[in-house]
Amino acid sequence: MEGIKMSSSKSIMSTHIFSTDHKTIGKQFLFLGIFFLLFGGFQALLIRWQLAYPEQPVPWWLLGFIINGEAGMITPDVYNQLFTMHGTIMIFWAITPLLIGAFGNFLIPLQIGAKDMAFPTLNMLSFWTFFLSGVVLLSAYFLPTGAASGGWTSYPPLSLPAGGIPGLGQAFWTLSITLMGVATMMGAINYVITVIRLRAPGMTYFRMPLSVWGLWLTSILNVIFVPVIAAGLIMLLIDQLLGTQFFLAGRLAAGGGGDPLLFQHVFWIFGHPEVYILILPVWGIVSELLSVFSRKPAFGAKVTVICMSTIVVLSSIVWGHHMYTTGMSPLLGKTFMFLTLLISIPSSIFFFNWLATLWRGSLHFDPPMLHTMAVIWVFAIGGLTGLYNATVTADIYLHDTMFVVGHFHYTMAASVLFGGYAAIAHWYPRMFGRMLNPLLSKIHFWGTFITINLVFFNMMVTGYAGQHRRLYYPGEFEFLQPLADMNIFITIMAFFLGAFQILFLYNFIHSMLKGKVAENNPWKANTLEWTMDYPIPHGNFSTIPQVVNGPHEYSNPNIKDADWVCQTVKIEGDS
Amino acid sequence: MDQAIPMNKTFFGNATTGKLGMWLFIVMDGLTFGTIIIGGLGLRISAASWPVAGSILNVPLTAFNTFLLICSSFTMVMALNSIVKDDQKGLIKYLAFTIAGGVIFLGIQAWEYSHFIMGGEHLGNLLAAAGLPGSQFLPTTGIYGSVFYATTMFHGLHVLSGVIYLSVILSMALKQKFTSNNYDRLEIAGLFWHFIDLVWILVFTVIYLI
Amino acid sequence: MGKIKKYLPGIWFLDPPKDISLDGYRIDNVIQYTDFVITLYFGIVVAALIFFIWRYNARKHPHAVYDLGNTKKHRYLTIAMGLLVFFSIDVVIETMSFKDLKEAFWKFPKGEKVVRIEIMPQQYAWNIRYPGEDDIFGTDDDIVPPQNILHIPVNTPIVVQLTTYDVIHSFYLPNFRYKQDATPGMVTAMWFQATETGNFEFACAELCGNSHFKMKGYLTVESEEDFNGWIAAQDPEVSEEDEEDDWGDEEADEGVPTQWGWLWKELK
Amino acid sequence: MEDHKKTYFWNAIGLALLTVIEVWAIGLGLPRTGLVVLLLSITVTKIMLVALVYMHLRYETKTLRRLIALPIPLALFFLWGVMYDMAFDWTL
Ligand code: HEA
Ligand code: HEA
Ligand code: CUA
Ligand SMILES: [Cu+2]
Repeated sequence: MEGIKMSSSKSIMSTHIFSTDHKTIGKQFLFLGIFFLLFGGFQALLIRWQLAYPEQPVPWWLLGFIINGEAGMITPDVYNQLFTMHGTIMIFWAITPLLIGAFGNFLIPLQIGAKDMAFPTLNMLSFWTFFLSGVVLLSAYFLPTGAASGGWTSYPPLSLPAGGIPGLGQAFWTLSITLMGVATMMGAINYVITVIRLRAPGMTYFRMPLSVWGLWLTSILNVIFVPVIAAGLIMLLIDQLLGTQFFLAGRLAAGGGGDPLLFQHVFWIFGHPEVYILILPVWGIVSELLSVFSRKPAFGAKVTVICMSTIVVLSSIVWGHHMYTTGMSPLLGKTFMFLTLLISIPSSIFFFNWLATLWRGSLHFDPPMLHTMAVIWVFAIGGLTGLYNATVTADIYLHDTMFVVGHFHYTMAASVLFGGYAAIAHWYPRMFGRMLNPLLSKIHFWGTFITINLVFFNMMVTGYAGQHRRLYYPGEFEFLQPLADMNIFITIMAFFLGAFQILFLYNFIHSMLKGKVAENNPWKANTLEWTMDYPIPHGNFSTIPQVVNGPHEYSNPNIKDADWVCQTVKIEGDS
Repeated sequence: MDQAIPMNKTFFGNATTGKLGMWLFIVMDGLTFGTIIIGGLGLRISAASWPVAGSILNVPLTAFNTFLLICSSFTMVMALNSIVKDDQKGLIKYLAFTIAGGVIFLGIQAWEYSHFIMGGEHLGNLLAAAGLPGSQFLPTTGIYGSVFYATTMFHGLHVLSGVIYLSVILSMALKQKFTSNNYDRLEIAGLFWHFIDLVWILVFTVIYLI
Repeated sequence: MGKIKKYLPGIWFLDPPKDISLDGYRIDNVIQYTDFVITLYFGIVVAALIFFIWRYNARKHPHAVYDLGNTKKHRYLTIAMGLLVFFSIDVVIETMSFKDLKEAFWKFPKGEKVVRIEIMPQQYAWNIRYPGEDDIFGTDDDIVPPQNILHIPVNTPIVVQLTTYDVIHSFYLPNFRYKQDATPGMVTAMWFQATETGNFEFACAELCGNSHFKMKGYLTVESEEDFNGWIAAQDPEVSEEDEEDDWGDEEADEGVPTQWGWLWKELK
Repeated sequence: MEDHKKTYFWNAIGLALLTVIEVWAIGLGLPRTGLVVLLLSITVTKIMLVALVYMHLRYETKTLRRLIALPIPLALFFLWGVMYDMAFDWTL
């Protein structure tokens, strides 16, 4: 008979470090993700400093002394390293572990009623490979020539030795992303199979909480598209190290030569789904939390699921919208524009469902709910601005400007970050047995919400005014000089934004040690993860629960004296 | 502490969890190979010229290699067939044959590579006839060399990991870990091995024959 | 307070660079239409949010209405919602955009009065080439002005072909709302037409290395006579017979490669 | 699981024969497209043989078979998109 081996040894090594318990691994991912989030955020602040005060050395409170440029000034190559590593770290080492690594691990088994992941050892290996990849990534900073500086897209030939970036930084970048991809693949196999195989009896696909749906669909995208980028990175890596010529062409290639466009295709075949990989967990979590805090079933949950699945399918065939200015053929340009715009149909449908969930609910504005509602706000802006980019003609102007940067920070940085904060606030009591301090959480929320909008909206404004991205010193151009004030304003707001994140960090750590001890089900939620006592033992459920309800039976008139009921409890009078 | 867990068997019949995992991995690996092969084809379409099949690469030798992999696939599946009938001896015998097949495959490939890398006058003439410079055929020999080496090297690494994987399985078999109702791991390893064969069939056609 | 006043106009009224092109208005129009509808939709979303927060907060509305939203009616409603967004935004901007592409951006002007220019960016400068007297590229009388200097006549279609000396660059003309990548190994093309004279800038929009930020060029739009005069004042490039795609220059990073240029390629 | 020795054996023979045909076919001097089509169809046949018999897909459920085949159309779309764009040029 198949079964899951759970070690009974109690040493620190096996319970905290090389643990195969999905909850521990989830927490490990969480800490790593928060570390990288702060690291990437710090780099963002340095980027902003340079954009606003290009001629001044970085002040001590931004750790100016670690910048080893001339007199603490950020030099062009340092600037390029900053945004390259910022983009890379945020996408692959902050958001991925935070949402997929941490909450994927923590939530999937608990919410579907499983004792652990399908392959616990693989799960542990996934974390440690991930960790290793992070070490490789950061160790590039110790190279004499510094880390990668070819942008997070790393387009060849710039990212090849022939492209003029000295040293091994680019190769470290490629290698670390490849390792990260391996870790992600291991995780993805685990999540997909766990959901297929280990759902508790009665937990049909449509009785799974929407958060599990989001994570599962994300994993499916990972399964399909991480291998694609892995292949691309292997080709890039041997181009960098062995001197093959996949992505070299023209004068730089000796004898024949490849095609740099191939890399762009491979990158975006993966890269576009990647952005949905990042946001699908958030969509799921938001759909779920809206229901909990409105005390009302998620409106049209099935339709939401179908919409998210449709987006999964559509996302894989729209990659060309990142390449409109490469000289694409009219046929492909039109096809990609049409397909891209199709995505707005399912998006607006589930968006409507979110709003309809609030309608006639009974809204409780606890911190998780605040962050969730913020997602609605920022994702509406981020998603709708995607439509400009999808339009071929508008994108010819907007491509590679700060407008695009604003668009993707709204969708990715703002929506995904708020989604992550909502998830942390919501499941914190389950992870650490204590509550986050609500007052600090609320201050953090409002501070973040206001400043993040001022930062990212104004980025779009500068982009529309013509400022292109990856620009060390915008003042170099006369037509950008009027934007100097705006850039300073954005930067100041970004500093406030950073300050509020420190507040979050304080709250996160302080509450872990001294916070109010949480009840078992503080939010009165239906799903299975709230049914056991804290700390949740290795193996989660002493007996596998029998599920009889969907996850959203809030305010069901058949429930007496409560507005919720656990998924395992039969509701009298319900068919 | 071993705990049996109820499985959701709908849709996938009696396929075990491990097997589903391996299938998923195979799909992923197939996509990786697919990307490399599609990339190679794309480059080939846009390349100015491309050496005629067989003008540089040794087709008969590689055809023998293909045959070898087919045989080892056959012995692999026979190993499974033996254990189903609880034939431990047969299992070990066939597994050993399979591993040997893989090792010989690698040996031939290494010989082919070393031949290309050492170069020589004859190879130089072949290359010149195909419009490529130099007397060695290296990964840096134009885009043709890049595509050839990347594809075959990636496949070769798979064979290597397959050989290691099967050696572990063999050592388990020697300890009599498999029985007629416990051979899941063997079957999973087999899937991986057959997949390597399957990919080679494609690589052989695309790189060597077309 | 004064400071805040200074920033506020900046926040909401930063204009894009002045449009001096024949077809730039098309891009502005599509953007303006999108501005308009998405503001509308976003307004609806915000209005709904505010209303729900005010009306349905737990204090005011302690008992939620049990509503799964899974009846046929609901399903049709949501689908109608999606289609509404699709037809009011997507279909409209798609039609506009396709029309613009067909009528302007993807329709290369043919005929006598077209000025043809070859541009080859390199790390970090723009090399520009005019065909010269005989109107054929790659001959002795080609005009190669100093790097980063681009002159064009007003009210005349300009067709540009691009390829790059090293890595990918992107020819970005903010005043024309246009950009086009220059990719190694291929020749890309674009066209535009100025409607106003003056001095402007163009930039490189694709990350190309440490001095990407400095990679700017000076565009002078002038009357036909001035342009002809300027061309006449340039020294024809002194070089031997130039072959197609022939820049056998060894140094990648310094100086202008002496031989470059390609026979003009016919466009679709 | 029953004894499939015979099936396995004949499958191997079939695969080997198809390989021989492939190698033989390239020497025939067929027109290029014909050759490519022929070789590719033989390859697909061989792949199917390995997948269905050796990898036991024949004996798995229909759902599994279909799911595994699902990435293939996707890969074909990629193939089309990428090759079309790489071969396309604005210049004639
Ligand atoms: C999580 C991340 C994320 C998400 C979700 C999206 C979502 C979308 N993105 Fe974005 N995008 C990125 C991350 C993301 N993007 C990144 C990182 C880049 C740049 C990478 C780089 O170059 O470095 C990028 C770049 C990018 C480009 C290329 C721009 C360029 O480089 O020139 C394009 C072009 O089409 C695009 C389009 C879209 C579209 C159409 C959507 C759609 O999915 C949006 C759909 C959503 C809606 C349409 C909104 C919902 C509907 C409503 C609110 C309607 C109102 C409803 C009611 C009234 C009920 N994106
Ligand atoms: C999920 C992804 C994500 C996230 C969360 C963010 C978050 C932020 N990003 Fe980032 N960004 C990207 C993904 C992301 N970004 C990508 C992909 C690119 C493109 C890269 C490329 O072009 O290749 C990019 C590029 C990019 C640029 C453009 C650079 C350029 O083109 O020249 C800018 C400029 O303003 C920017 C700013 C910010 C800011 C202000 C935040 C803020 O939201 C950050 C908020 C968080 C903090 C501020 C952390 C707080 C921590 C501290 C305060 C600790 C400080 C410690 C000490 C002082 C000791 N980002
Ligand atoms: Cu050239 Cu950027
Ligand atoms: Cu995209």
